[in-house]
Amino acid sequence: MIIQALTLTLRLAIMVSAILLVIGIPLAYWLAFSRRRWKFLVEAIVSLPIVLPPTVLGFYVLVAVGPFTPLGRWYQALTGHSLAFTFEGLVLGSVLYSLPFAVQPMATSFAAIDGKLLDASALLGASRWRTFWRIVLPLGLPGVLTGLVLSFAHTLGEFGVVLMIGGNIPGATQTVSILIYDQVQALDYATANRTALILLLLCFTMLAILYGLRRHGGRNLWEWR
Amino acid sequence: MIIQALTLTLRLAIMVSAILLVIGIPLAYWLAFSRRRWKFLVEAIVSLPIVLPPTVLGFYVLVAVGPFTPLGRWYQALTGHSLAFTFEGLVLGSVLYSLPFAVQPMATSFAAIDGKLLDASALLGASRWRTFWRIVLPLGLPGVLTGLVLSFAHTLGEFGVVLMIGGNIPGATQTVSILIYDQVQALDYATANRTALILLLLCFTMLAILYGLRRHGGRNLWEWR
Amino acid sequence: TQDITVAAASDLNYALKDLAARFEKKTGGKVTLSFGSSGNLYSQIQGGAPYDLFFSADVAYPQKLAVAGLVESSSLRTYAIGHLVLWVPNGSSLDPQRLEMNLLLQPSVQHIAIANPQHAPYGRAAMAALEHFGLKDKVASKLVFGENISQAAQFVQSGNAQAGLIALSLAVSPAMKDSGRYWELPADSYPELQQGVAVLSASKHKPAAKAFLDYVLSAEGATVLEQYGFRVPPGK
Amino acid sequence: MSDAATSPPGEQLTVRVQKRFRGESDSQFTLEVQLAVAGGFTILFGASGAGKSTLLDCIAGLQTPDEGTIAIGETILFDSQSRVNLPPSRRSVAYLLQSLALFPHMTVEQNVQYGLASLNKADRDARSGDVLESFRISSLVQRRPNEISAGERQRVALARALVTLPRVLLLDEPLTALDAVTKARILDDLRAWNRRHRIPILYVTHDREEVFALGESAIVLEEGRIVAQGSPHEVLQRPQSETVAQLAGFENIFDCSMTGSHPEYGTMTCRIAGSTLDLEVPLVRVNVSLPLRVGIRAGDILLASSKPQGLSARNVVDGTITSLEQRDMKVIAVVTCGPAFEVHLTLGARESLQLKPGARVWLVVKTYSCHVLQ
Amino acid sequence: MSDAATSPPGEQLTVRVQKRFRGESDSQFTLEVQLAVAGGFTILFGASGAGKSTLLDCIAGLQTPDEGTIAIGETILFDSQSRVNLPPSRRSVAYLLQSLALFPHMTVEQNVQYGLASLNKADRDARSGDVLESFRISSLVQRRPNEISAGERQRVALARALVTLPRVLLLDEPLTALDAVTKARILDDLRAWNRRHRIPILYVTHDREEVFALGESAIVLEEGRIVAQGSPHEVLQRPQSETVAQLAGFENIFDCSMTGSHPEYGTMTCRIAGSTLDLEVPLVRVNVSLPLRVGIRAGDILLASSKPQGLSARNVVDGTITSLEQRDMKVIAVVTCGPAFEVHLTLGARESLQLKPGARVWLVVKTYSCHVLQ
Ligand SMILES: Nc1ncnc2c1ncn2[C@@H]1O[C@H](COP(=O)(O)OP(=O)(O)OP(=O)(O)O)[C@@H](O)[C@H]1O
Ligand SMILES: Nc1ncnc2c1ncn2[C@@H]1O[C@H](COP(=O)(O)OP(=O)(O)OP(=O)(O)O)[C@@H](O)[C@H]1O
Ligand SMILES: [Mg+2]
Ligand SMILES: [Mg+2]
Repeated sequence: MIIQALTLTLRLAIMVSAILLVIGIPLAYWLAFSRRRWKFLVEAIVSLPIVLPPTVLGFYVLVAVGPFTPLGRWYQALTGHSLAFTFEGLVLGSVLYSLPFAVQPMATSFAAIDGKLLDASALLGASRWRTFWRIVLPLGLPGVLTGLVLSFAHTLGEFGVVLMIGGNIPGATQTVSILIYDQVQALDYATANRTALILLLLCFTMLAILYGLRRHGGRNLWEWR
Repeated sequence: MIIQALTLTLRLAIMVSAILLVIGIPLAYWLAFSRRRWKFLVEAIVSLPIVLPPTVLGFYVLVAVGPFTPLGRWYQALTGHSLAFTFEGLVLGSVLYSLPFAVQPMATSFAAIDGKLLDASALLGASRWRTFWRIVLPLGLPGVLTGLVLSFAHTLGEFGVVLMIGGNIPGATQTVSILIYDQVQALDYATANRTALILLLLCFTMLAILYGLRRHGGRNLWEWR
Repeated sequence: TQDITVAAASDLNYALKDLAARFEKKTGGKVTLSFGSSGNLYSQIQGGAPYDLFFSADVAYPQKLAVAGLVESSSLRTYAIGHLVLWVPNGSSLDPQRLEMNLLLQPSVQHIAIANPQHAPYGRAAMAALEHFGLKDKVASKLVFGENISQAAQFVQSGNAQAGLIALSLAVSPAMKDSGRYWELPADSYPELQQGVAVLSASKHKPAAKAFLDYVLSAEGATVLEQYGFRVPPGK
Repeated sequence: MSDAATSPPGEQLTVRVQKRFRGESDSQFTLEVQLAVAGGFTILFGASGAGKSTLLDCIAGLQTPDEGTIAIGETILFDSQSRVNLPPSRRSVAYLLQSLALFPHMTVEQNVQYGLASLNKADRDARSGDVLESFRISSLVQRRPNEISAGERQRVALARALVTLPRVLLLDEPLTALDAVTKARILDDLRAWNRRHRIPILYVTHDREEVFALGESAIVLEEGRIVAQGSPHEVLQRPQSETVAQLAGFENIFDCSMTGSHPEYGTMTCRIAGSTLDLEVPLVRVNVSLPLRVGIRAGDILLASSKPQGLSARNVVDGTITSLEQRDMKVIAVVTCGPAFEVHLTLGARESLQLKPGARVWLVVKTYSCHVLQ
Repeated sequence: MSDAATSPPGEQLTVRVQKRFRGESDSQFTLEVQLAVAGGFTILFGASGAGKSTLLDCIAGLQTPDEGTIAIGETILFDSQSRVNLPPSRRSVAYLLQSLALFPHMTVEQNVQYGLASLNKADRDARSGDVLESFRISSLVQRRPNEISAGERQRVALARALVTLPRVLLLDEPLTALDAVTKARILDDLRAWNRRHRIPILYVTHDREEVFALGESAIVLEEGRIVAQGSPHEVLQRPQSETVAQLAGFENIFDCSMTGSHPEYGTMTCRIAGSTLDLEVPLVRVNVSLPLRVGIRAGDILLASSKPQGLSARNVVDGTITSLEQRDMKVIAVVTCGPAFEVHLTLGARESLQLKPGARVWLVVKTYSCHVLQ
């Protein structure tokens, strides 16, 4: 059961991190470099999901994707099933809830890049796209990494949204967090401790490897200062 | 009731943010500049609280501060009351749970500061302390701000830890998040929506003012690039 | 035989696991259990959750679902009646059997844990009992509220609350049985805690769901439930 | 860098811009220039803060002028009227920024090849290899910018700008951090490059040697305005403004008033203010009511230890050496004859004339060594 | 900056360091020097990449030497043996970094006053006001570094280093971005500052003018090693190594072999390889089996249009002008007489001698203008 939950959780966290990379980086880029007047409104909105209690956010998402809204009906018509209580639903909810943790550190890092380097890149004929890939992304990597670690860890730990949207179905939507939560709820502390310990050790190992890599081997990537 | 909960929540969030400033900034400074071999282990540990489900983290904290542990007994002897079900307990739990969200962006920003500037400061006879206040902190301000916004918002929204440690006592430990949660659980959606809306509007206004300030007036502080 | 998914209130954790295991052994059908607070489960069923059977901690939720047509009204049953106990941890010097509800007035009792009366059935029962004994106002400032009855139990069990009004099913559970003492409140001191069950209208495995429901309601099921601290409604 | 055939003259860069920085109450700076730059080196000369970098920034598109037009040949890069404003990446302008702006996370080689994305690897390597070789930095290709010296960084940045094939090249003090030998070598490379490409090159420098080594034409900027333009010799030898004069190295500048004019000889006489000393200077069309200034280079003044006879020089004045100081291979003498003149001599001259402080000497100044400024 | 009384000589900076950069396989750089710097300006001269900045970094404490000792007077800043390593903030060393490193979030004034935290506001303002005034940047005090020009930034950084009262001053190419006039003015300020403080000043420059304007002594670095040391004149006029010779500006360097020696006159004769031309040069103790080189500055060679008579100069050679080119105020002639000589002349000399390509001329080279290198 814990293996199943762990696999599911990792799949979820990796999926969510991947999606947050794909949507978070462009969003962070926009936040860092746009000169629109109303940018600050978007900045504020991006941070909003996390001020709601996760269960409540999950509840609203559940309602939004339910059969009584156009969105829900449209998705149902498209895929033949509802978003709720599926893995995709979990992904949606987690992405929404971890978005600020991913986007904000990335945007901060991007904005801190020396403007002269972006100028130099443009002067060498590089498109925005190339400048992004070759200059902004590598130099903003520490921020991207921070965003990823925070949202990855947060996805592992979050259970309010996941519980609400996923419905705690073992093998399908029961993540390790929910499992531990269940075990604590069942007052089965011994098992809960064991599960929590496994989760903590796993994450600790992953993080330690990541940070250790950054420090030692990964110099090429982000320790060029 | 909502006024009471709002006041309490804001007090909590401000208190937690303040404490995170005080302990997060030195920790971030250490993470950014220390050359200890085992730094990466600390980095990994700092991120660990968030991989646990909040309720479970709350439960562990509850056990830790309970009368059956030395820590709990020591605190009880010192203050005459237990940490559980008090405002201070909430603060402790929230600080623990929001720590990574505060520390990581700060550390990233600090580490990105051009080393030559720190050299220049030292060469002008500035102590580490002065260098920190006059160079590291102002130049790392975007990261500090990001860390603060994330942990502030997260404290507003978090309810698992708070519920567990606080015991949901109206006026004492019942935050807006818990209130909304209770209202949703009681199937009182209309009230829940209203409360959520108030919370969202309040936070949106605060964030918009903050980001707007940074953009327009606050140039002196952090838009010197 | 088909596999079914059962949504159940948290206080059924031990009882249902036992029942499901016995049922699986007997019939070979697989029962997947998904526990949660009844309120959450209710919201989820409204959202179209793919459960076959819903064991609630009260009857109000399944009744509301029946009105909405989300569960089959014909399958709606009361499968068990919950009991409230006054529980103190082993370390406590207070004796619930002797002091009964007056225990709550002892100065050493600073916090009393109950489930949230706004949405948890056991919370509502606890409040009613406090009112019944005329203690409601006297202890109001000592109350702390768990999200559900399990959290209320954790408050006392960890020693942070010195006493709690919790479900008998938890008090006799393996986790708590040896860590505290309890006194069972008289049944007339609070409204009967009827726990309702129903088959979901959207279930794709209704025969199997009904089979499991029948098993729970059978004499054998009743024995198991009793064993875990529930009483089975009379006339069944 | 082997093909030395001179390309035909290419397109011309035309600029007319106005750009104002609004200082915080106290100071304010306005750039207001109009210029056309043909193929080859045009030296941009001017005091620190004269607006040279700002002008280049506007051409490259890093700053937006308040008003004006910028075009390369027929291609309009910027036009405030028709609201054209090409981004820097589409201007085909290579620009060596004063701050270099090397990419800190890339190796020297990656930096230099950054602008060559459209070529295949072999061509890229060939192109960058040549430049790196001739700039003597090919041993550094695998290093990062923070692992090389300042002069090496400057050469990398120059190489990075040159390997692309731009339509206009802007170089903002590209050789300041280099020693004489390395600089001479790179100046040769730049001349060769220019012979092959003949694109407009705007070259900012404070170094008179570079001006004369490279300059086919020169522009002098003073407080955001062009005050002189022409060949380096024209600009620096016939300075019309005091800034240019100082830039051109006039150690002696005197306030004068006109005392007579001899149009038939093309000369006039001026009296140095506060003295009775008359100088014969070239005749120029001046407004007599305005004060005149005359600039004389210290190196253009001859000294003689006895009164010279039968010389073509018209200004011969006797005075006394009040100080004699050696600096570099140069002897700097100050001669007082009413006003004080600074005179630069060779070491040999000091020896052969046996000059000493206090000695009586004759100053010999040719008419055409006196430059009238206004 | 008014008090011009010369302070007594202060403490001495002594340095013995070894520092190696381990390059990625290809190249490797080792700094290995030992020097003592007394009060006053010591010029650090050397090609780009010679290790000048690395040496200053070690003294300031920004880089840690692998081995050695650094001390100011009696105070030990670094000692690898006793494991002393004072942090930069406690070394009392002011260091103008080549990269300037101005604080981007502070105004010019805040930058300059950063090192004056221990003074009260009035003193701070007075101290910084003086320097800013004399560096002509007092109108910029409220601007931030990104709002001023590169030369202005350089002056701010210099001011920031000078206002503190350090025990040692390190200046890494402090005046590169400045025009001649501003530079001359700041050189004056630096000289005045030096007269008042007399602390050891290590001054890196590539500019010979700065060397002679400031230098009381000079050190030449070549590939991390000191190859010459002494007064600027000693170092650059009697160069013992080819690098110094090139730095010192020997346009003419010839491979020679010794053909005779005249110890009684203090001279010897050398034949330029591949020719029959003999030069009389000063006698030096050389290893005859090694090839000799003789360097002659183009400016030290005289030209005569008819064979000169009764001159003290011993080397008189006739040749033909093969090219004649004007650069700046200088005429550069190439004269072939077997080997080719580069000769620098004034414009006046060209005129009076009526020099033309193809003309027959006599080269006159004094013995002591020939420098023997090995
Ligand atoms: N981190 C490093 N790793 C490897 N080599 C380095 C590193 N830093 C500097 N070097 C090399 O050390 C040598 C000396 O560098 P340094 O900066 O001291 O030169 P410099 O004399 O100041 O030159 P410049 O006049 O160009 O500023 C150079 O060849 C440089 O490439
Ligand atoms: N953002 C700005 N705001 C206000 N004034 C500015 C700004 N940027 C530059 N200036 C001023 O504009 C003038 C011209 O600056 P610019 O950088 O073009 O000078 P420059 O000729 O390149 O000088 P240098 O030789 O020192 O590099 C300077 O006086 C400078 O102080
Ligand atoms: Mg400039
Ligand atoms: Mg250097």
